Amino acid sequence: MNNISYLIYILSFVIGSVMGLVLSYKKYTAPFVTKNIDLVALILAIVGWILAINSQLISAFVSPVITITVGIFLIAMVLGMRPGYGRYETVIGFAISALIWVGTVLI
Amino acid sequence: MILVPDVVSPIVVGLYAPAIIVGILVGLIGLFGISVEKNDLHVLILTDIVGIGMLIFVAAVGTDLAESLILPGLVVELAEILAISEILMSREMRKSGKTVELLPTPLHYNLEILQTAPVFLAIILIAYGAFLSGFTGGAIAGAGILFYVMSIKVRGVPSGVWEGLAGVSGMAWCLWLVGFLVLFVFPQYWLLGLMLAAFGVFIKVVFKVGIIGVMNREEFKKE
Amino acid sequence: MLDVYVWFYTGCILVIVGSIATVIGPGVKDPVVRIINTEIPAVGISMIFLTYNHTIALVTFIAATAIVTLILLRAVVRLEEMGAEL
Amino acid sequence: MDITILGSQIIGIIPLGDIVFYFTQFNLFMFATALAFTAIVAISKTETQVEAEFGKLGDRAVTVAKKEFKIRRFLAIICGLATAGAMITGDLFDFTLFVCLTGIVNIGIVGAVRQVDVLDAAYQYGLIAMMASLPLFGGAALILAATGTLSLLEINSLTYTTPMMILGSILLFLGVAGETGVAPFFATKAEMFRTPGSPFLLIIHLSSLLILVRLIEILLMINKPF
Amino acid sequence: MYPFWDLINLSTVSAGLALIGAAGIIMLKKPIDKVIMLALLEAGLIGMIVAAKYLDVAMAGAIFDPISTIILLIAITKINDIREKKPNPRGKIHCLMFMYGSTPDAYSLLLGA
Amino acid sequence: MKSIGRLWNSLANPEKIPRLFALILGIVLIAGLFIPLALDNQQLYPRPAPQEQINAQDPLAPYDRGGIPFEERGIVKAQYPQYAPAIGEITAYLSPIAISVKNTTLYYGTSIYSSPGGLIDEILYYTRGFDTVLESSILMMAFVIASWIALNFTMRRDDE
Amino acid sequence: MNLMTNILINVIIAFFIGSLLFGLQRKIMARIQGRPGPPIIQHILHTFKFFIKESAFPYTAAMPFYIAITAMLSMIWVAAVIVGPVTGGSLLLIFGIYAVHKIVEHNAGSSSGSPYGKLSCVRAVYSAAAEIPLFAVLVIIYFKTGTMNITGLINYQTVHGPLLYAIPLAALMFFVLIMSKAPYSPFAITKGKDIVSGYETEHFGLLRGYLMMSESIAWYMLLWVFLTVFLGPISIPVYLIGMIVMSSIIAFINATTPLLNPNHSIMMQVTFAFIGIVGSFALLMI
Repeated sequence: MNNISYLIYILSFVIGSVMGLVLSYKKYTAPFVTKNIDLVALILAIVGWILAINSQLISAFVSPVITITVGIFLIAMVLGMRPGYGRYETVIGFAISALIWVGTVLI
Repeated sequence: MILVPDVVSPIVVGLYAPAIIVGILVGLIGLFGISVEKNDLHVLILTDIVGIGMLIFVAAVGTDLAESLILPGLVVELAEILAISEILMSREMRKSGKTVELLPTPLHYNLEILQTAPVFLAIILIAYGAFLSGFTGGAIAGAGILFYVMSIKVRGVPSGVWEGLAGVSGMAWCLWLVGFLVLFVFPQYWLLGLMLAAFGVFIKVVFKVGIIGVMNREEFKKE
Repeated sequence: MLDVYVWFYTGCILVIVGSIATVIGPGVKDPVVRIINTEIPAVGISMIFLTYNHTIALVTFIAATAIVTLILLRAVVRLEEMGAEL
Repeated sequence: MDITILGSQIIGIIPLGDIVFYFTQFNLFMFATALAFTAIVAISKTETQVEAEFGKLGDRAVTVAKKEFKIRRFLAIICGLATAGAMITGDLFDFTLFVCLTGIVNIGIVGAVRQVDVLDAAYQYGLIAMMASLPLFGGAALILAATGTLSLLEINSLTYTTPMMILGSILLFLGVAGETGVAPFFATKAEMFRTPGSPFLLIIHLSSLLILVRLIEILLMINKPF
Repeated sequence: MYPFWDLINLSTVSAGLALIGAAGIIMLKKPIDKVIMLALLEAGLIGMIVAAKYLDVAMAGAIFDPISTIILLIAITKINDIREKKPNPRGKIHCLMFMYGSTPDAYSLLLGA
Repeated sequence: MKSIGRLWNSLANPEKIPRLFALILGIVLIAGLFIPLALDNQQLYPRPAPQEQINAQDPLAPYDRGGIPFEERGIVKAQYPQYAPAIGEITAYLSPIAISVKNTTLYYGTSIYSSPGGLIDEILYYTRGFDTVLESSILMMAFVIASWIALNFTMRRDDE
Repeated sequence: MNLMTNILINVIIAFFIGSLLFGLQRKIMARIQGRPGPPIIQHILHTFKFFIKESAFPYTAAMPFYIAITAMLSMIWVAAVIVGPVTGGSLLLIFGIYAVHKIVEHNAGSSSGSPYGKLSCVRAVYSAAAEIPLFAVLVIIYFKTGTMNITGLINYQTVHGPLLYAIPLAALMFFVLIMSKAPYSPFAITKGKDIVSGYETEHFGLLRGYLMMSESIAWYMLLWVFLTVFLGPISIPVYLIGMIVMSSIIAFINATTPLLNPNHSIMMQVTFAFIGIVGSFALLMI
């Protein structure tokens, strides 16, 4: 069963990336020049990273496979945006969820 | 008298180390010659020496098995020298651009021995080869034929003869394969298999060697 | 039994001396001379075959040497005739 | 058949007297690959090579002539079959003969072309192949002398490795490297590939690589781990 | 009684013959002379085979001896022929020859002088 | 660094490769001079000591391996006798001519045993028959190559 | 789970991860060179794109071969997945598959009749001379562990610890081998940009799609073999992290080094192989 869940994660990553790419091309018509942080993408990234890394927090309610799949999907959407976009959001999201992970697991 | 001993005789065991050392030395000498030689033709001649080193390696084991392994070694050497020398010639022809217009220099001398000897020797060799059969017989009878066609007066090469010889030898090869199959599929008919094998190989080798003679014919043609 | 050793060591001497002669002997710049010199190790190894009683191999080898000589000489003559400079 | 070779079970054998062909997964895969490639080679046309002409704007198509094509295809098929045989043979001397056969056929495949450079490379390769018969047969003979057998299945069940066997296997390796033209003697072979006739050239490459891989199996069988 | 005489048998004599033949082949310069010494060498080999009592092998050897001699003789004659035809293979001299219309022999004399 | 580059480039020249191969092979062979070489006396297909049979006045020397044609099998120490059902039969076989030669003279053993039958034939055609298949294929391929080149390139043909 | 499903899942995983790693590699290289670079899924999109493009066959191609070779490439790497992650079979077999890969690479180049393909084909022969000796790591591993089975190797490492510390030179050699397969690497002479796309220059549409798919699987398999053989029993996340790390390192090397001249590339690899083999045997003897 292990392999299948990894297959699902990868598929969700790929599909998320494709969607992120398509959506970002719709949304941004210019190449990446102004270094703004997109609020929607930031929220998606934070939620995604938290779901993916801290799935043990809600494993009582939802199976980790589903949370991780959704999380990876969201991460991929932000990460897969057209070149330049989504970088800062990803880093911030990863940092926040990593802090939470360190806080809940290690301490 | 012991027909087949349990172990290899001590004489052969004692001779093994000197024989291998001689083989290594011969190989070394030949390889040394090759590595300093610049001329491609000379390198080809020197590889003959290396082949001799190989034969010593195999022969030194000194059993019946070793003897039957010498024969493939010999054949491989012969075959490769033939093919490679032909490639060398073809390369040089392409390089110099002289192909068909090349005129073979006729030989003008008249040795008595070339009139009488070939037929006599060839007949003896072919008869003896036919008695021997197998590779040995093939090589002997083939050499007889080769010698014969080389020294008689025939101008040019009739391509029909050539293809005939090649075809016969190809069929003889099939004969030998059939013999080989008979030996394993129907072991009770081993005698048939043996005869097919022995004479198949014999005919094949004879005609193959005969082809060299045909090749040589226009080479050593007399006026 | 002494005979066996006489054959064997004569063979060894011939093989080694012959191959040295083929490689660096006098006049080996001429391919014909070189081919004739290769006959010495060939005879030497025949004697080694004889020592081990590989007589069938010996007969085949004698025949094969004649054929190899012929092939090599054909190549030499042909190349000489073409005036090929290798 | 409870013989294991390098950790994998023997699936089956074909006995032909002393020469026994054996199959493990590995041998079977290589055998099938060689046969598959041979089959494709047998039915393929050759490619046309388009070369730019010097000093002009035109192109020149270099093809394989019909006569040349026939003989080269014949030799290529033989080469493929010999390679397939070398993959499964269970006898050391038989293996060396298979290698010799592929060697000479390889030379023939390129010997039939017309470019001088390619012929030159073929000739040099031929010289190496001839020299390689010393280490090839010599190595096999050394192993025969040291172990008293040529059958790989018997050698596999021995428990020791003597220096003579190591020397024999090094010689064997050099011999195969020479016959098949692998590193660092690749240059002769690579030059031969500049001529048109890709399916036939493929079989040259195929035979040398597959035989090399098989040789590694044989060497591992002869030399036991420390 | 005379152990020394025991050493002189067919084997040792043939060995001597073969060694002399080999020395001759190596030392002599001209190919024709070498062919003669080759006959001596092969006589040594045949002597040894006879000493080993394999008469049929000796017979085969005896037949192949003249064959290789003849092969060599033909080849040597032919090569000499070819070499005489073109005394100096360099293109320049051929050119000169062409210009003066002289025979190769005359030209070689000229060069020698 | 530059000279290494030049050296590496020169190794790609086909002219140099046979010489390089000869050199490497020579080095390995030199190693062979320092390795203890000894023949294991447990070999397949052993034969009597040199000259033993001929000195015993055996008309079939040096290949007498026992056996009576069609009656008794000869002695063959093969690797896998179980895979060769008719083993020994060929060793014992003598053709009628061979038998008459055998009764006439003592010194034709080699000829007798290189005519059909005998141990060498047993090895060449039966127990190690596949070797001979390959061997004759090698010979055939070499001749195919040589004659093809000769016919098409190097030989002067009258019909051209 | 039955065998077929298992094989299917593993092959798909191999394809996706391999492609993603290639994409990641391009991204990292681009960042190092100061470009934004394509998205990570670019390689997958490329592959899919070729599957829906029209296929054209060059007039000069060697016909059945030109098509069969792509199928061959796919088949051998699927076989590799079966041998490796699915059944844990023989390492020797993977070595054989790699050798066949070189052959396919060679012939994909030569069968099209394009001069670029031809050059790539000649270079494939060259590089086979260098890359095959690198696989001598297998020999070293065998002498160290006494087994050639992937399962056996994993068991060995559970007992004795990762082989990475035991035979570091072999690991280095294998790393060089993997690097020679990465696009844009100093050793990737068969796909060097000086010959357009090397052996795939003349493969269009569907055929190119298959070639790219197989290459992704090949990349995944090489990394997988490296991690399995040298790190031993590790879980899937560790595999993923390991692959990402290795791809990043290789991307870093590729971004900062030039493509070597073919002769030099080969001799460099041969030198690596020589040092690796001799050094490893010396280490084993001590």
